[in-house]
Amino acid sequence: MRIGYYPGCSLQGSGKEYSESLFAVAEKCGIVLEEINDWNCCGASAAHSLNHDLSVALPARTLALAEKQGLEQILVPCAACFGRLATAQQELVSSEPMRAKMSDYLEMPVKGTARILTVFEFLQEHIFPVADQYIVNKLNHKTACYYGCLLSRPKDLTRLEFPEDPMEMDAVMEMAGATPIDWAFKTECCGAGLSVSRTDIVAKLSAKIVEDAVSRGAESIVVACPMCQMNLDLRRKEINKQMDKGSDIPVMFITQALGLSMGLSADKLGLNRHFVSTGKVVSCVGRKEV
Amino acid sequence: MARIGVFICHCGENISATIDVEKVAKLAGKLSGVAYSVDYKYMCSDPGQTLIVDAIKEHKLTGIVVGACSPRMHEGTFRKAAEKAGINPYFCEMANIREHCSWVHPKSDETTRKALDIVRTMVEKVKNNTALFPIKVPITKTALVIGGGIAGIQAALDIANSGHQVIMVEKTPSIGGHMSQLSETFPTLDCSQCILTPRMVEVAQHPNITLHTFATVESVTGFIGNFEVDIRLKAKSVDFEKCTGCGSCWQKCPSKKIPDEFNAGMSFRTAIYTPFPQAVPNKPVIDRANCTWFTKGGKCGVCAKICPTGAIDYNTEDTILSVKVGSIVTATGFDIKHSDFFPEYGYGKHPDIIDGLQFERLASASGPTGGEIRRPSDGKEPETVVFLACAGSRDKAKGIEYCSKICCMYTAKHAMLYKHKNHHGKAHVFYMDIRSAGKSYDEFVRRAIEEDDVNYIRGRVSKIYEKNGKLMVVGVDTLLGAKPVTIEADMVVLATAVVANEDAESVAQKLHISYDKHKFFAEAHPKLKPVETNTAGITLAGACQSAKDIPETVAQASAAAAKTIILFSGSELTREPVVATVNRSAAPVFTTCTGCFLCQEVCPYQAIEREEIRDRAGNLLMNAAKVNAGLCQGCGTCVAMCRNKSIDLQGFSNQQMLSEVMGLLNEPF
Amino acid sequence: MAEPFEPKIVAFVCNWCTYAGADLAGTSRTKYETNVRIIRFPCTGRIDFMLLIKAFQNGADGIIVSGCHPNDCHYTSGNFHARRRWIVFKSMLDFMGFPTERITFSWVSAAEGKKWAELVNETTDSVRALGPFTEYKNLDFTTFNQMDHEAIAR
Amino acid sequence: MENTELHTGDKSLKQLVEKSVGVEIQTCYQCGKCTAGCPLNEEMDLMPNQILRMLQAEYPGYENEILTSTSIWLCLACDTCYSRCPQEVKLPHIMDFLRQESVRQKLVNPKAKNILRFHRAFLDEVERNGKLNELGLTIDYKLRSMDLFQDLQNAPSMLLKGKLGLIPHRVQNPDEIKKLFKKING
Amino acid sequence: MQDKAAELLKNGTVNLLIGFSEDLGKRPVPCFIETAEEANILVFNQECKNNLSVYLHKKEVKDAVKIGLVSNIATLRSVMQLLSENQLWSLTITYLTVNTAGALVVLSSAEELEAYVQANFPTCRAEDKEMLDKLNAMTRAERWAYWKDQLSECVKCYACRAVCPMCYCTVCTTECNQPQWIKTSAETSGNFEYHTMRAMHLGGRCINCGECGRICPAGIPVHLLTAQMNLEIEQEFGGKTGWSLKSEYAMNSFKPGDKENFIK
Repeated sequence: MRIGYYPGCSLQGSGKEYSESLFAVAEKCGIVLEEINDWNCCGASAAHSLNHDLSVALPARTLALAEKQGLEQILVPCAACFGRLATAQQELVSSEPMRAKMSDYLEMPVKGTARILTVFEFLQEHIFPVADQYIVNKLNHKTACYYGCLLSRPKDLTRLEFPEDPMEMDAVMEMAGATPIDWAFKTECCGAGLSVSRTDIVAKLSAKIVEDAVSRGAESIVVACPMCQMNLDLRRKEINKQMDKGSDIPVMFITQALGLSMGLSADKLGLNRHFVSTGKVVSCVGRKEV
Repeated sequence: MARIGVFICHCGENISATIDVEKVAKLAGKLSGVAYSVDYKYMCSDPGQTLIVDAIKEHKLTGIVVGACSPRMHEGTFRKAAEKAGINPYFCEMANIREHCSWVHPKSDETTRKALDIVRTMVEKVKNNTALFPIKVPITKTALVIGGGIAGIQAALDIANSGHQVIMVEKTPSIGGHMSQLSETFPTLDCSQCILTPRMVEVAQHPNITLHTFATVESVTGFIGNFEVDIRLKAKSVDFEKCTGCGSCWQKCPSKKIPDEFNAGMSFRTAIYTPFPQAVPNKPVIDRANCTWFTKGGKCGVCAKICPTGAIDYNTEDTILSVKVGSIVTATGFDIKHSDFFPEYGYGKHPDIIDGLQFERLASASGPTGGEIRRPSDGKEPETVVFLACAGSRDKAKGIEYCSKICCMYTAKHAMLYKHKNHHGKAHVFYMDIRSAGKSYDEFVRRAIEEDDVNYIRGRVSKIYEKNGKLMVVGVDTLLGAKPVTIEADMVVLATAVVANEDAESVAQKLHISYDKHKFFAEAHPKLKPVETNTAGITLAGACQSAKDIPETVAQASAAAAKTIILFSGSELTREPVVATVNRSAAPVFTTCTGCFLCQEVCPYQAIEREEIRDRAGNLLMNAAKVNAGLCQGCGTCVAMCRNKSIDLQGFSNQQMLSEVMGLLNEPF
Repeated sequence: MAEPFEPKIVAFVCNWCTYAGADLAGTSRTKYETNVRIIRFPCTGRIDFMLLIKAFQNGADGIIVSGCHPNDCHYTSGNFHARRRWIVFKSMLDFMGFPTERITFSWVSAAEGKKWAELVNETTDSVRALGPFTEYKNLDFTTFNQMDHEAIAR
Repeated sequence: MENTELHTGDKSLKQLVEKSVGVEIQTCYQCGKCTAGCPLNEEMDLMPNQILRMLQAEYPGYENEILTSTSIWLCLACDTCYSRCPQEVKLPHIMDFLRQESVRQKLVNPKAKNILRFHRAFLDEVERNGKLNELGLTIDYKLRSMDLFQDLQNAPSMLLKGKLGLIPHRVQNPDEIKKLFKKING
Repeated sequence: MQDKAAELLKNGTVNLLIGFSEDLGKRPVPCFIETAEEANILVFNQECKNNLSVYLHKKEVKDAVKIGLVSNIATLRSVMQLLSENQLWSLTITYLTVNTAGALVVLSSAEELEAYVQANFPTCRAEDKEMLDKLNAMTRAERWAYWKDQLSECVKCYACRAVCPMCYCTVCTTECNQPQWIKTSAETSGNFEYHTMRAMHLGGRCINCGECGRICPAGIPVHLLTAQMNLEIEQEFGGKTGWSLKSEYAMNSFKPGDKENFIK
């Protein structure tokens, strides 16, 4: 079964290492991802904040292209992009007028029937079955799996069994030999939407998250959203100002962690692109049990 | 040849003001089959009725039509009059020329003409009336009470004390229900068990009550006054005849780590057990699912060895007991949601987030902590306790839109009990509205707030999470301009929603009673028949119908008992003869019913049965529908369904209805 | 026509809701048109479609069928069965070319005296507007071509 | 939801919301759970449940107060409120609509201007290339917000770490996107 | 088929076999066979349109108890419907039919029957569909005129009823005279009454074999009435007639959500 791939803008920029590690892992497991030809930006929070139709039209174009390409399932790793595509899809599927309107805007037919995979579903269905034969290292350390908003809510889009206490990433990390901790801010919002315009707020929100993770003994934070990653990583200076004592806890993408456990090089996984060094985690490979 | 009498009433001015009653009476007299016609000022008055009685006798009338008010008003009155005159009361029909004519139309020929039409219509009907006789149904004067909670106990005692036999079925090993789990009761704070246990004992010792614990209802057939019930007596593995309840068996039983239902899972019990010390009967049963003997195939057997009277018998099996009863009181009670029902409160993973029943056990002297409020996780005395009202109730998103009714009161009680036991502790209550409409209920809540200094915060809680041993309760105070508040608590008590028992649906289906979308049993009428169900002879008591507190439950239980006692007051049960019948005739036809039984589906009362018609040799000749007059309520839906008119409805027969239509539309003059 | 046409309308109603509703209209002295005659059934479930045909055959110009609102049926489900019956009956008549607007279906509860009065007035007006129900009578008396012209003209 | 065709006319803000977002404002029973859980409740000038209450009450002046609030701009659409709301009120969608309405009626709160600027910069960048280029966006935004130094310290290191591409990504035919924007913005 | 029939009759699986034979006019006509020897007169081809299940109600047939029934798919469907209506309980029936591949199929139990029917379920007959569309396209007045024209020809010979396997009532409404529901005289209004009644009683039960229309001496397409009913009922409430062994009769069931846009 072909798997379509929608990188989204961040995965070509600030979130490069996410796509790098994703592809590295996929390749390792012999899985091919087909990028959607000429995809465009999903519009992110800007579009739905300012213009509803636009917030549907932008994802609709990408979905239309995917349909043209004959893709029946699309992996959308970026949480924000996923949110937008899934929301748009919901509107397209539920409303004939909306479909008509969009087809007219885009000057091409759009049904919005393709299945949109979260990174979790991708890992669950395509990596899990084959993973253990590739996993060579145990990432012996305590890790806090951070899901954020858009991968947990609303549950009719994200299809999580426990939206208030998801376990999908925890399972992956356990497979990678790490020890996921039980903590309270798994699904709290980091404020990414205001990352640039109200950095002060973002710092406050993110600080709470980092603080809770650290206070519970986590040695790394694992994420699946480029926004979350950028906030917790790039904004660490501001974040540390908000905490009594700062922290240098690294923030990795789930795919990077998985890659490490599969013995892929830090380079290949883009672990050097981080602002907060990921050395600690890399070094805990093969460390004895915690 | 029919001789019909027509009696037109003026009803003072009420009818005669707009209708020319003399004319109506005069013209009615000309109708074919009408032997006598007259108008009079007040037909329902004594002279009026005498007038009718005399006329019937004098003119040998075979039927009468009273042109007056609505049959819903005086049909009974005039049917009695007819009976008094010696004709079958069902030969009397009312022509409603007041509510449906004189009161709604101006004085005019049209109005008079309409009045005449109405009268003529009824004349045509009554010509086709037949003599009907009230249906007598014998009554088995034994009541079945399903459920041994306070509702069942109250109903059983009331019925038994009226001198009738009662069979009580309780699915757990002891009666007492949820009330036996409670510590104190609002609004008086008297100890629950102190007031309940005497009643439990009374039930056990009452000569008119047969108690079956550890038993369930298997099937119910029959109808009011004549139910046949199969009761499944679950295998107790203990011979109650021999057992003295000495208790050595459960002291010695090695499997001791079974979560204790009675203590809401906050302590452990053994595999052979009585639910609680004051259990009735106070004799143990073996919980086979958790007993080594049954799980590990014949290993252990300690209880059998230890038992001084040799009462243990591992080989007993479930048995079915068939009983005949005349009425059934359904008192199967309720359940509550547990903390794992709440994602935002941690899916129940925090031991110190507990539900109301668990708090009751903590506060109860017979509970796991001997009545001291200690938190389950580490046994410490909580310094700050947060109580959440409306936990799951009034929550459409969680599928429970309704108010659970008792939470406001027991939350106030809980806060109070906590403050009384931990004087220095702080109690907060998050609530949406305080619903304390009951005798000295609101005073009770005020007492919690004013005397016991409980902090009531109006707002819901969005999230609870654990942080360095504290529970962070993230809520809001909407009375402070929606101020977000986070309280660091040591324990959180959720006043979780009251819900129907998980087996409610199957119970309802066994009893053929209807239930709402939340699986609470449905009353026959929300206002005027709050105790009856749609199935005659089956009544409801307590929280199986809707969330109720103890006083309400007891009141309804007594009401259900009263309904039963009323039913048992006569030797037979008399019912309106307005019921469906399937025609029968002599061999070889027997009936025109073709036995397609498509009518069975439409009957809301399962009143249509299959009759096998056989010849002398016993060979099956045909299957035909047969109406059980005991169950039929006379809606007639089957009649309209029947393709070849083999079913008919007494009092509203095809002949009668068609004659009405014909009579109405064909004006003789 | 010299005087305005006054239609004959027969109302088939259930005893528990609509009949009681009509009683209420009476006790509250709500005035309405005189054209409707009520026939009382225990339940809408009891109303045989044949009776409706018979009524038209015997000169009714319009018919009202009314009972308890859904879920209010005194017998829990009689009105639900009736509803199905009417759905099918109505489309049946329609397929045969029968002017179904001469039948008005309604739910009138025991509390809706006012609704009953309005229902009667509305129905009377609409049937009055439709004119006398000649088609059925014509079945036996006029010749086809005549009939066709009339029909198509209408 | 087809708010682009919306004309205020004599409709109240409440009616507009209900029509365009398709939610029943009256279903909110003011339990405040949305506010309790909102990650930004400390920053907001009007609490989520207050906004709903004001919509319900429709007292004169409230519509302005809502549309000039900063709350509607601070909402991150993180869906915490909606996912926990006992009455299933789609607050985030309502917020979206209120933002758009506030722009339409030119009532945007000065304190929120930067947020609006950022959104605008973002969309312009998308309109230009069909894809977003963070460098372009950052510069564009800086120029609009005139807050030139915030964040700039990060840019070089981001470049170093290859997180900011200098050559902008584009869709094959940017005009196609421009056309789409034109159509929608009319 | 002849051999199989002979075998069944010989080994006593079947006492009476209802099938087709060719009359002199070379048209297949129903025939009743009691001995293996006669089996050679059996034929089965496209022309065998009759719905033989109607004979299952006849006393003589009932007395034979073990019946062999040569069936086209319509016949099988009506048997299904009859079973779901608790009829034919006294009979054990063996069904002989020919599948689309042209091979002989023998069904000896209700379950086999159900499986076969559901596997070979027919769609609404094309010619009927065509006529229905034509009628539904007309204005209502035109339809009224059409049916009036047609029904005025009806002489109340009740052939439509006699040939219908679903009309198994021992006493039909038309014979009910206490009260007299249906005008006995063959006036058009009475005919209208009769056919409305019949359509209402068969709607949701009729299996569209079209026998009633085929048999009508006046050539009235009465089968269209029930065909239309079935279409409406299927759309509105789902369920197919003659599909399942358990009753799925639309008219004795309901859904709280049934449409009521026509109710004030």
